[in-house]
Formats: sequence, C-alpha cells, structure tokens
Amino acid sequence: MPPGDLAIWFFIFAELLAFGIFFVAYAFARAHNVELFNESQQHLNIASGAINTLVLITSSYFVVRAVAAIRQNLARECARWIAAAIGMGGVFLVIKVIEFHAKFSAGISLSTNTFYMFYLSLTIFHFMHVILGMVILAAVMLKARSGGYSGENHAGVETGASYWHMVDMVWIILFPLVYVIH
Amino acid sequence: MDTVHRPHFIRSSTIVWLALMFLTLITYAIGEAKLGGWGVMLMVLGTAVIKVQMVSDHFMGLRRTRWLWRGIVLGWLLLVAGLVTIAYLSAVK
Amino acid sequence: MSETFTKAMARNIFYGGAVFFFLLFIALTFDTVQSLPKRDHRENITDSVVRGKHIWETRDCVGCHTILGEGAYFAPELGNVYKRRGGEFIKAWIKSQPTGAPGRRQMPQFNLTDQQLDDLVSFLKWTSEINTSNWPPNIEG
Amino acid sequence: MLYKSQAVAKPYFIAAIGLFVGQILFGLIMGYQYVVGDFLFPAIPFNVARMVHTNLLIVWTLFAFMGAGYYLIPEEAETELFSPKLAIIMFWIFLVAGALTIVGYLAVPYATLAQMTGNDILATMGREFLEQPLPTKVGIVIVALAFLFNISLTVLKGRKTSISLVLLLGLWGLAIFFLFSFYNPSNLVLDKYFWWWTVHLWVEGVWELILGAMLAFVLIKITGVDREVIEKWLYVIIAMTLITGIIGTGHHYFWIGAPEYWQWFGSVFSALEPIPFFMMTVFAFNMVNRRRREHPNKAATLWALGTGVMSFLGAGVWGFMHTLAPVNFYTHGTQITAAHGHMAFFGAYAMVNLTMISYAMPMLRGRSANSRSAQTLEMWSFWLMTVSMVFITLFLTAAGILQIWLQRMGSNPMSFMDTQDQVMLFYWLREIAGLVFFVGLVLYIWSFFCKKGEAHFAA
Repeated sequence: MPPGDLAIWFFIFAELLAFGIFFVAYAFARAHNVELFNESQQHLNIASGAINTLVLITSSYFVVRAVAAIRQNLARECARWIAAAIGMGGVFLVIKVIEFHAKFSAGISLSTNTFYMFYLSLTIFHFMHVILGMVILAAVMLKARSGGYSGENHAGVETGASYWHMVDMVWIILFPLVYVIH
Repeated sequence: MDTVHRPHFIRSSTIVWLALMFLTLITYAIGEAKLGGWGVMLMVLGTAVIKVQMVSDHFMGLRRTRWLWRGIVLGWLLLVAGLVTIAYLSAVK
Repeated sequence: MSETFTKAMARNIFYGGAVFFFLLFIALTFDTVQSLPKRDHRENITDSVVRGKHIWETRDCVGCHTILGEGAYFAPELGNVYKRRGGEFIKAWIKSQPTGAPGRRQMPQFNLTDQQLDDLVSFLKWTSEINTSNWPPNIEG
Repeated sequence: MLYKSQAVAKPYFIAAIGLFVGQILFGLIMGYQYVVGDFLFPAIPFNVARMVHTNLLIVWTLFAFMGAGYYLIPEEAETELFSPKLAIIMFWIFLVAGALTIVGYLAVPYATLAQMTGNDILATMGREFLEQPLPTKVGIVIVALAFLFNISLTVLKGRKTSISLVLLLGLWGLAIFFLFSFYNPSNLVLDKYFWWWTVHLWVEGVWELILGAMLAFVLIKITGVDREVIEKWLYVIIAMTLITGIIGTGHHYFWIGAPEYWQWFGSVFSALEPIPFFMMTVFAFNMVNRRRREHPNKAATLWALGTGVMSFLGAGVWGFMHTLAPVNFYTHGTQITAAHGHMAFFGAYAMVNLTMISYAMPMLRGRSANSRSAQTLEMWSFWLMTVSMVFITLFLTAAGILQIWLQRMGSNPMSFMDTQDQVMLFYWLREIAGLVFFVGLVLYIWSFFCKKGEAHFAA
C-alpha cells in the first residue's frame, strides 16, 4: 500500500493524468506554432518561476520532516514542520500573484494567444491546487496540534503529504516546460 | 514502513532536498542564458524527470511500496516526457 | 476498494472536488465574459438586431433549424445563412412559405411584416459575423 | 411501503408514465415527418411536435424525480413526509400547468402563445428546451420549491442518510440552475453561454446526482448490500461526475463565439466524463453480484443494470465519440448529436425513472413484487425498448456520418436538403425502430394491468 489513504491516490493519479494531458497538449500546440511560443516565452519571468520551484521543493522537504516527526510520535514538531510548509506555500502564492499581476496589467489574458492561454491555464490550475493543498495541510496541522495523530496512527499526515508532493511534482515539470525549454 | 532508520531517513531526505535545489539552479541558469536547441531541451527535460522521480521515490516514499504504485507514477512521467520530446523534435527543422 | 478508503473520505473528495471545479468554472466564465466583446461584436447589436432575435424566438425557429449548430436538425443551419443566401433571398423565401410540394418538409407561413423581415435579417447578419472559430466547416453549414 | 405518506408518489409515477407515452407518440410523428415532410402540416408543424416531444420528456422526468423523492425520502429519513397534502396540491398544479402548456403549444401559433402569456414582459421563450411560456416557468419554480421545502423538512426531522443528502443536493441544484432560464440577453453568444448553465449543468451535472441517489436506493433495497459500501460508491461516482462535468461544459463552447481556450478545457475534461458512467455500470453489476438477498422483483434489478449499461453507452461512449474539438468541428449540429441525445437521455434518465417506478410501484400497490407473468411482460418491454433504442441510435449515427461526409467534407459539398434526401433510408429505419419502441412501451403499460397473484418474497 502506498503511504496515506488509498483514496487520495486515486485522485493523485487523476490529477497527474489531467496535468499530463495539458502538458502534452502544450507541447503539440507549440510544435504547430514554434515562433509564437518562443517569442511569447521570452516575456516570462524565469527568476520568479525558479524561485517558486525552490520554494515548493523546500516546502515538500518540510512536509517530509513533518512525516518523520510524527513517526517518532513528535506531534508538536510535526505541526511546526507543516506550518513551515504552509508558510512556504504562502510565499509561492505571493510570488505567483505578483507575476500574474504583471501579466494582467500588461493586458495579457487567456485569449491573447495560444501560448498565453496555456501559460495562464496551467499556472492558474496549478495555483488552485496549491491553495487546495494548503487547505488540506492546514486541516492536518490542526489535527496534529490537538493530538489527533501518533507514532502508530498517522495516515492522515501521510495523505496530506502525498497530495502536497504531487502539487510539487507537477510544478517541477511545469517550470522547465513553460518557462525554460524553447 | 516504520522499519526505516530514522536519522538516516532524515539525512537522506536532506541530501535529496539539496540535490533538487541544485538541479533547479542549473535549469534556471540555462533559462537565463537563453540556451535552446534539442540537446539543451533533452537535458532540461531529463533533469525534470530525475527531479520528479526523486520526489516520488524519496519524498512520497514510493520507493518502499509495491512496484505498482511506483510504476504508475514512473509510467506517467515517462509517457508525458516521451510525448513532449516527440512534439519538440517534430518541430525541429 | 480497500478498507482504508472510507465513506467520509469519498464524501470529502466529492465536496472538495465540486467546490474546486465550480470555482474554476466561475473564474473561466469571468474571463470569457470579459473577452467576449472582441468576438461577438456587440457594438453592432442595433435595435433592429434585438427585435430580430425576438422574432426568431417567438416563431420557435430553433424547433427546426440550428443556429451556430444548436437547435433541431430538421432544416438548414442559419448561423451563416446571411453569408450563404443574402438578405433579399431570406426575405423572399420566408414570404413564399409553405412551398406545398407534396411529401416535402414544409415551413409555416408566419405573416411577417416588412419591418419584421428586415429585423430578422439584421439579426441573422449580425449572427453570421460572430467569431465562431471558423465553424461551420463550409458555407453549407 | 413502510410509511403511509409514501403513497403520494403514486400519482406522480402514473402521471410520469402517461406523459412518457405522449412523448413517444410525438416522437413517432416527428420521425414520420423526417421521411414524409408534409405529414400533419400545417396542423402540427415539426417545430411544435419537437417542442411537445422534448418538453414532455423534461416534465415526465421531473414528475418521476419528484415521485422518487416522495417515495424514498420518508423511507430514508424513517419518518412520515412533512406534508402529504402539499405534495398532492403541487401534483395537481404541476399536472394542470403542464397540460395547459402542451395544449397551448398545439392550439395556438407559438407567437400568439408568447403574446398571451406575457413573453413581452420578460422574454424567455423560443430557446431550445426552454420553450415554456413564462407562467409555466414560474410554475415549475414554485412547484420545485414547494417540493424541496417538503422533502427538506422531512429529512431535517428524520434520519439523515447520504442518499437523501445527495438527492437533496441534486434537486436543489436542479431548481437553482433552472433560474438561468429566466436570463435571456439580446446578445446571442451570452444567451447561449448561460443557456448551457441550465441545460448542461442539469443533464451532465446535478441530474446525475439525482440519478446516482435513486440507483443507490434501489440497489440497497434489492441487493441488501451494506449501506456503507453503496454510499461510498455513490460519493465517488458523483465526485467524478462533477470534477469532469463542470468544466466539461466547455464542450458546448467550441463554436458559439466563446474564446478558443474552451476547445482545450472542453475537450480534456469532457473526455473524462465517461469515467463516472463507467463506474456506475461497474457499481450496478458489482452490487447485484454481491447481493445478500434474492429480491422477488427481478424486473427492477434488470432496469437497474440496464441503466448502468445504457447510460454508459449513450452518455459515455456516444458522448466521447464527438466531444473532442477537432471531431466536433464536423459533427456539431448533425444527426450525431441527435443519436447521442436519444441514447443518453433514455439510458440515463428514462431508465433510472423506470427503475425507480419498477421497484416502487408494486410496493405502492401493496405487494413486494408483481406476479411472475407481469414481470415477464415488463422484462419483454425492457428488451424491446432498449434494443430498439440501440437501433435508433445506430441508424441516426449512420445518418450523421453520411450527412457529415456529404455536406461537410470534400471539395464539392452538398446542400443541407440534398443531403437529407441521401440519408432518407436511415430515417425510415429509425422510424421502424421507433415503432418497435412503442410496442415495448405498450407492453410496459400492459404489465401494470396483468393481475395474477403475487410473487413470493424470499428474503
């Protein structure tokens, strides 16, 4: 059995499938319109994308530490690591909002061109997953803080952790695919 | 899954984390340098594949479960990366 | 399904998923409504077009015809009929119905005034100018 | 029947079946008009017949949904209905309003009907499926609210199960999304965009919640499988329904003037829409195979399994066939859409209603199941209707493919009417299949009057 609740894995796989389809669609849409994609890609802020990758990877690491802590029955420490991960998620959102703000005030929308359609769809879709992941982590954190998990019984922590890693994984592909590769 | 030796588990996770950060910086450097072409593309995509595999194996802990779960994630990863590669190469003149 | 997969978990996924995707739908709808003016050319919706749509609806044209592919499949697509036939033909056609040809599909006589016919044509003209991503595939609709 | 007030469901079911007969009769008229164009012209022009056909479908489905609500909510909540009297009053209001609407369609020209019923105050008429005059639309809202009030209060004072919760959610969604039928902007693109909020979010959204709840209820009763298991499946299925179906609305936004990104969103998400239907099929068979009792009502079991299979074929497979934007570019607004619409509506909604009626009607008539001969007749009607619907779908699909080939492909496309002449053979075959369907329906009604003792309950 994978870590955490089996149900979350159905949804992790469903989410990976949906993102996978969008990634492949992006690649084939680009193949039909290489110049447009390369030109539009130049206007993306690679630094903010890279910093966000670092932020998400770090938050994933914090979640790993939280799981390690609860396995040693350290509920308080677990809650603190999760809080740190949620904090990093918040940093991700702030950076992303700044990036979106720059794009929107430049008059870019889903209908600007196919590249921006994909860029905005993928990043906003992912953005909403980050929010959902933070909500799940927050629920896990509250339960951990009130002593709801122990060294023997911590499937909930692993469930939240698995979902959060999935959000991280998607971004790890999204960043090079949309921001870097041309 | 609780048979893992804890301090070792934490230490290896830390090493994985640092490796992921390092690989991200390489990708970033390539991006800022505006390097292109199919060789660079394969390298950047390959890096992403390795990073996802590291997260799935070490962070998610799929390394210690049945091959099925690991296989689904790996299969998804290779399929997506493969199709993306085909799409990119099909555009190279 | 495994025993670790509880009903409560399924319920949470249902609520979470429904809210999540409904919010996404609202966000996309917001963007769509923002960007529609560039595609529907609403600056060209004159009073005549508005009256024409009313004629279109109160004669239940959509009960036989399609417009932009939606409606009944008994009679031709009319989203692009202005481009296919032109305004004068449309008016003459409506006035001459029904054909009465035995065994053929019949269109009722609606006894529209000249003003109403003009309004209907302006509505069909405006409709034919909507950006429909190049649908239909050809002029036959 | 465990609670006296469940009896109010009976008139609802009877009305539903009566209107179903009307729907099929008008379907046969239209099918004949497809081949002999001037049939019944000018008495019943095609657009009037179609209005009656589709509106009767909606109304009989609503009657059956309400009947199902009145039947299963008291049993799930383990308490009498909040107000049986209100339920009966609403039945008559709805029946009379529905009948008057149909009479209005048939007796006066549509434009006159619009004028008589205040369409100039708030223009809502003349849009596909929402042709009802303003008073009828308002009536639907009032009846729906009274119904929801009645069953919501029943649930509140009794046991709250997942099935009644899901049913309530679906029915409340039905009422809420119907409100978009009152929004009719003069901009056709906006009109169409929000028209789908009623139509799509009904049939590919909240109605599936109702369907799931009804099916789950019947499966619990006839299989005796543990409620926890069935309700878990129910949640997973409807979760997938909404996850795929809400954004799946985008498959209607490809060619009506909405931005092009809908081609991507609509294609990806609606391509996943068959998943919940597939799960529903697996669910139905799985539960029947794991049954813990042999319920004497074999016909209801057959209908339940049929719902799973036919909704998957009609909504899932036939929907998927033309949901991807590059395919839909050619199939949009052709007989392919008609083919999909017929099998999906019959397989999902008509059949779940018949499942519910098949299970509940014997109970309402004071027996656990009908006699063996009545059930045999009912099962014959099941096979006749189902198989002929499959053939209707196949013939319309063939007609659609030929239509696309002649009218939309190639360098020398035919006009619409010339194309119609070329596919006439398939329309004849469709009409014959329709007649077989009608025979099935007659057998179905006959099965209600077949009186020969009662089957034994072998629990």
